[in-house]
Amino acid sequence: MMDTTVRLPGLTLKNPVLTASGTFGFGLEFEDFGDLRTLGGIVVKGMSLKPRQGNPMPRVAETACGMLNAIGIQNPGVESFIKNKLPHLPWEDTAIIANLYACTAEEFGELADILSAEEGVAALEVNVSCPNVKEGGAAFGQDPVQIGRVTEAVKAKARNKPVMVKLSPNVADIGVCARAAEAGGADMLSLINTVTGMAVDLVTRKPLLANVIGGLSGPAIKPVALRCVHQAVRAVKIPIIGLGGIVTARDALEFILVGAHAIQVGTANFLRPDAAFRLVQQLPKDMEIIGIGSLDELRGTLVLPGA
Amino acid sequence: MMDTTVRLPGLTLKNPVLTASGTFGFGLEFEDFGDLRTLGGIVVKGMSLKPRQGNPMPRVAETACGMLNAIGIQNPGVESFIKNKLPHLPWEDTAIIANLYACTAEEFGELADILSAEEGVAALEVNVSCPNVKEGGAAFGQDPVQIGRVTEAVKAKARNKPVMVKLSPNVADIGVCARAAEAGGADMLSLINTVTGMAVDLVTRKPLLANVIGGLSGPAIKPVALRCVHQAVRAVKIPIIGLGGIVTARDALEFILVGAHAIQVGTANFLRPDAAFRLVQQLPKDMEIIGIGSLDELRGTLVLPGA
Amino acid sequence: MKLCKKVKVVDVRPFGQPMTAGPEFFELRLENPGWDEWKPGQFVMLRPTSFGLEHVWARPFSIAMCDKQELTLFIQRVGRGTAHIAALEPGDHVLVWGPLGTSFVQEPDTHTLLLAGGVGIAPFKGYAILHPKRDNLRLVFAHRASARCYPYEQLADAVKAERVQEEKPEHLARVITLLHERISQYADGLVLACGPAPFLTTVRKYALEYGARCQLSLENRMACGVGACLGCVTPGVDGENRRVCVEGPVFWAQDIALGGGK
Amino acid sequence: MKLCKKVKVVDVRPFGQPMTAGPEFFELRLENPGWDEWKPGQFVMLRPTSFGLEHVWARPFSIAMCDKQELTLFIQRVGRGTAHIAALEPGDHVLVWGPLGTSFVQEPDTHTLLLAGGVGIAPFKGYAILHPKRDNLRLVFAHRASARCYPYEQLADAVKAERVQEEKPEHLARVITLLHERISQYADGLVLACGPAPFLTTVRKYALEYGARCQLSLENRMACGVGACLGCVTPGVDGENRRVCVEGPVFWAQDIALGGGK
Ligand SMILES: Cc1cc2nc3c(=O)[nH]c(=O)nc-3n(C[C@H](O)[C@H](O)[C@H](O)COP(=O)(O)OP(=O)(O)OC[C@H]3O[C@@H](n4cnc5c(N)ncnc54)[C@H](O)[C@@H]3O)c2cc1C
Ligand SMILES: Cc1cc2nc3c(=O)[nH]c(=O)nc-3n(C[C@H](O)[C@H](O)[C@H](O)COP(=O)(O)OP(=O)(O)OC[C@H]3O[C@@H](n4cnc5c(N)ncnc54)[C@H](O)[C@@H]3O)c2cc1C
Ligand SMILES: Cc1cc2nc3c(=O)[nH]c(=O)nc-3n(C[C@H](O)[C@H](O)[C@H](O)COP(=O)(O)O)c2cc1C
Ligand SMILES: Cc1cc2nc3c(=O)[nH]c(=O)nc-3n(C[C@H](O)[C@H](O)[C@H](O)COP(=O)(O)O)c2cc1C
Ligand code: FES
Ligand code: FES
Repeated sequence: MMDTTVRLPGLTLKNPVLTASGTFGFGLEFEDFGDLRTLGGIVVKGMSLKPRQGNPMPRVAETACGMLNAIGIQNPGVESFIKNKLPHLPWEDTAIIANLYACTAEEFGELADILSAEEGVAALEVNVSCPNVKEGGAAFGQDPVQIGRVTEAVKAKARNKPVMVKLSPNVADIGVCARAAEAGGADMLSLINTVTGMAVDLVTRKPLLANVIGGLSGPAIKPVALRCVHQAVRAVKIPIIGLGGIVTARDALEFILVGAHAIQVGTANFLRPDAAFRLVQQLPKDMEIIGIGSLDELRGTLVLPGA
Repeated sequence: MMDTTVRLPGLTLKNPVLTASGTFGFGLEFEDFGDLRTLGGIVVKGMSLKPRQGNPMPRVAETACGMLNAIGIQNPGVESFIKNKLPHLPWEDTAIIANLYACTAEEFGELADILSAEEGVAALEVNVSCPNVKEGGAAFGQDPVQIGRVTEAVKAKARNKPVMVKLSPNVADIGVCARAAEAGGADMLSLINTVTGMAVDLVTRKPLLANVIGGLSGPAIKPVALRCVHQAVRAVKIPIIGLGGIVTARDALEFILVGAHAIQVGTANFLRPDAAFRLVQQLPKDMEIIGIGSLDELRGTLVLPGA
Repeated sequence: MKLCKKVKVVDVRPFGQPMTAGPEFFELRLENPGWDEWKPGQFVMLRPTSFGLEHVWARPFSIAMCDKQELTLFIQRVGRGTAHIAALEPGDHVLVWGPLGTSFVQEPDTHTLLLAGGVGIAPFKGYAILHPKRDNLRLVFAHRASARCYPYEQLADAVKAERVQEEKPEHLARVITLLHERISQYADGLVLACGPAPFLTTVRKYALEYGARCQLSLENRMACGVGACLGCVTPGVDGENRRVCVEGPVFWAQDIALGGGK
Repeated sequence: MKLCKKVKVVDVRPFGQPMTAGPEFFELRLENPGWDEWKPGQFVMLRPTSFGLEHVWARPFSIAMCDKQELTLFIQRVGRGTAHIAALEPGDHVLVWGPLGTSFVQEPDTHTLLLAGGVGIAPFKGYAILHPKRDNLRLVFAHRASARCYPYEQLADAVKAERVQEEKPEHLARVITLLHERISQYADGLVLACGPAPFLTTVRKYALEYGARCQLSLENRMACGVGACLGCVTPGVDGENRRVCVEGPVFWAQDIALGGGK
């Protein structure tokens, strides 16, 4: 048997495959397509203190090997999540990770306080990087000082729950942001969030998103994501969870080769709704093909020239 | 007859289609595939004062809807360009634009001095954004202060030749960089250069580029490019030349809709060597289909929500 | 129970056009993916292998009909994605997940008006076939391309049907007039509509005006088709967004606020 | 004069395997793109329509043979790109540009040793056919898969030929021994080689050792194929990079410094 267990600070995953926030709903949407309990974890849709309707439509557009979204964190609010979603999730078997969205460090703290009290929540992921929403995320995610402050605010209220800070790639130096989160007390990092982008319709002469600018995701950004993970791994000591364009088990293993502890599957869930489940199935097979018996044998073993 | 003329400061193009530096050699490589004189212009391979062999191999890799390169500005040096390439180029019919690469503002000034003395050179494009070469480009392109200094140095020696500063997308705020170039005296801007990225080989456990990190180009980055052009158009008054992932005439028109004056065709030249020539042919046809008689009717007419 | 299955293409049959590759209007017949049940109005997400990584979304299509052997879709080629689908050949494989979303109500004894705009005729094929009292059905079909491009004749054989063609923008008025007239006759009946957004907006207006019970099937852009991405939403009259892929595509006209967004 | 042309697939013929779709080794026969001339050793860039935007590069292949009617390539499926090519069917269209690069010298009266590793046998088919004095040719073919997977028999019918299979890593020694022995016999002849990089490195070593005039055909990754991108270069002995697509793929062994890079 292939060992795919991943040990993270305060969090053990049966395998390194998480689903990415905003691409897997609250998990329940995918119950017909696979057994949620086979997943390493589920990062649920970003949530805020109050319900949000998100941005106006249209708010998704397909691009070459990718897509743009400007959903604007539509969500039923944290209370509704706890009441209506969490009880139905298999949290005893699979790590349920809450994704926190707020516009101030104080609100982030409040969210952390509420969510960390829940037995069913395994960890908190802090979305300081949502590029879609003008009033908040973008500014945080591109400013190391804010990243540090938000991380501290969440950690202060996170009780025993590990905190994972999700970084934006839309910065000149991801290493600086990674160090800011580490210094703020983050237990781990996840990266990358979407790359800022835009698409237009020649005929209507309008942007394809009502929000004009949105976040690019999917295979198109995998090279950007691998680069960011590579740089972050070298910048900090805390574990890193890699995402961005992962579709196959081989993609996932590439992130682990570069040094990631676990990975998240995002846009691939739209390519086919059983993508994450299939990736979990395929992973041990591909590990065997490349000749490794555990992820530790691969993690961070990237051979750099001259090394 | 469709009017595709583009009037830029000190530079009139018969059509808005330029070929992008590093993707069209010195133009002569493509003579068998089309008539160079039909192009609006040719931006030749980046050149430095001294010949450069560039980075070690391998230095290109294909990715989803794109590619990575870390050529490292291999070039025969500016003197060899002037002696061996320029005389063979149809510079009386098509704008030949020199792409300048250097590691200090002084060297940039020297290059500008040499190239601006050449009748056959129609304009200078300043590559402050090459992400491939550790010793220079990257630092410049991500620092507005350096962008300003380099622009000034080039302008000071550019004689009557217009100067176009090529911006990197690997920054938190492209508007700041655009303004820095404008303030430094740039006559126009071209954007975007490549997006920093990376790819690895699971079997060899090595990066696919010997340089580890390279620049992502091709359709994958078109949304990033459109977004940057959109933001730059709003940040400065000088004309903008858009590039990044353009393959078809419709792609080109999208950039013009967003506000670009002209465009460059890069990675598409690898999809097929007649890509730029075909784009020139197709452009008036697509202009007719979308119902415009000149590019001015389209340029910058993007309808923003609430406007 | 929704299923995600790789199934074989049985046939690609162009409508009203020579049997060439890449037709504009065609019927796509697939192996039945092994569904227990489905209802007219529901849809599938379809992904041909040739999408590769270039297209990260599957494409949504109404179920035209599904029996033990075959799932039938009726498709108009409009862009790159449907061009890939039009190029399919018997024996090729496609990925299909479904049946998805809500369906049209079936009230055998109620006089029911079916309003189809263009390819919006697709779900009404199965609706008519499976309806126990077809005499109670009446179809109005508004279309741009020649009627032969659509499965109109098949439906006209089964139910009372009439059609109106909008070849030029000037013809729009006669479409609207006909919709108005027919809906006014179904104030105590049921009005079911599927077609482009402006068509549905018109239907909704008259249905609300005459107090007809009315359902509309929406065609928003979809990324996931299963309620996860929140990319397909349409605002309800209460201001709350509804996911077209889960709470729709078939909505009661009075519940949703049409006209905003694209 | 190089041409970029859309041409029709005449046939996809698997070698030594059942006639299934997506074979691993196959001969691809295309319409002649209308070339004036070509020389063995030259190559083409090939791009099937199905690459769409997902693959931004065409793929380089040696010209196995080209006559008035047809251009023939011999291809091994190794990754996603060649998988698309293996799935081609007669009548499909592909984009081809060429003929590209340098060719093998032809000296009718010189004893010439052809050294082919795996699919590196491709250019030698045309070389042998077009050679005026086939008696002066001798082929050594080193291969991993069964010999039936390659056009070896065709060549063995035309010229003196022998082969050595490397089924397991342990067999490498016998390949090297045979190369050594044969090259040593051609010190005053011509040695032409095409195959994977380690194969060429070995050939180069012995050729230089025995002073044999020797040409090597390289297979670097290529983006443009026409000398523009500088992605395919190989360092010369003088430290200057040479573009494999223009100054190569066929180089004189003493001019290039093999062994560095991947
Ligand atoms: C529930 C549902 C049922 C549908 N049923 C059918 C059906 O039975 N038969 C059929 O032919 N089509 C149907 N459609 C529409 C079909 O999904 C789109 O035409 C298809 O996705 C377009 O893909 P494309 O890549 O060819 O077009 P693109 O290249 O993506 O776009 C081409 C043009 O079509 C528009 N477009 C893209 N997606 C949609 C969409 N989802 N709805 C409306 N316009 C769109 C774009 O804005 C653009 O103008 C349905 C859509 C939905 C949501
Ligand atoms: C001048 C020249 C002539 C060639 N002639 C032939 C020929 O006649 N028949 C034939 O089958 N192949 C030939 N090749 C090799 C062929 O081009 C590659 O096998 C092909 O491009 C791989 O594409 P892919 O997308 O299937 O592989 P990828 O998915 O891109 O890669 C799969 C594996 O193949 C390796 N690879 C990719 N490209 C190349 C390359 N250019 N050379 C060597 N390894 C590569 C990768 O590193 C990887 O390990 C030639 C190459 C060159 C440069
Ligand atoms: C439709 C959509 C909605 C998303 N919503 C969120 C969100 O609510 N919170 C968050 O942190 N990231 C969100 N993301 C970003 C993804 O979690 C992920 O970081 C990004 O898509 C890159 O991964 P991918 O390329 O695998 O999709 C969203 C992405 C998409 C496509
Ligand atoms: C192989 C290659 C070499 C390049 N060399 C240069 C260069 O020398 N100078 C420069 O300014 N940009 C260079 N670029 C960047 C392109 O000019 C262009 O900015 C980038 O590729 C984005 O456009 P595209 O997506 O259309 O290719 C190079 C790009 C590629 C792919
Ligand atoms: S398409 Fe994703 S929620 Fe409806
Ligand atoms: S492949 Fe581009 S220079 Fe050789």
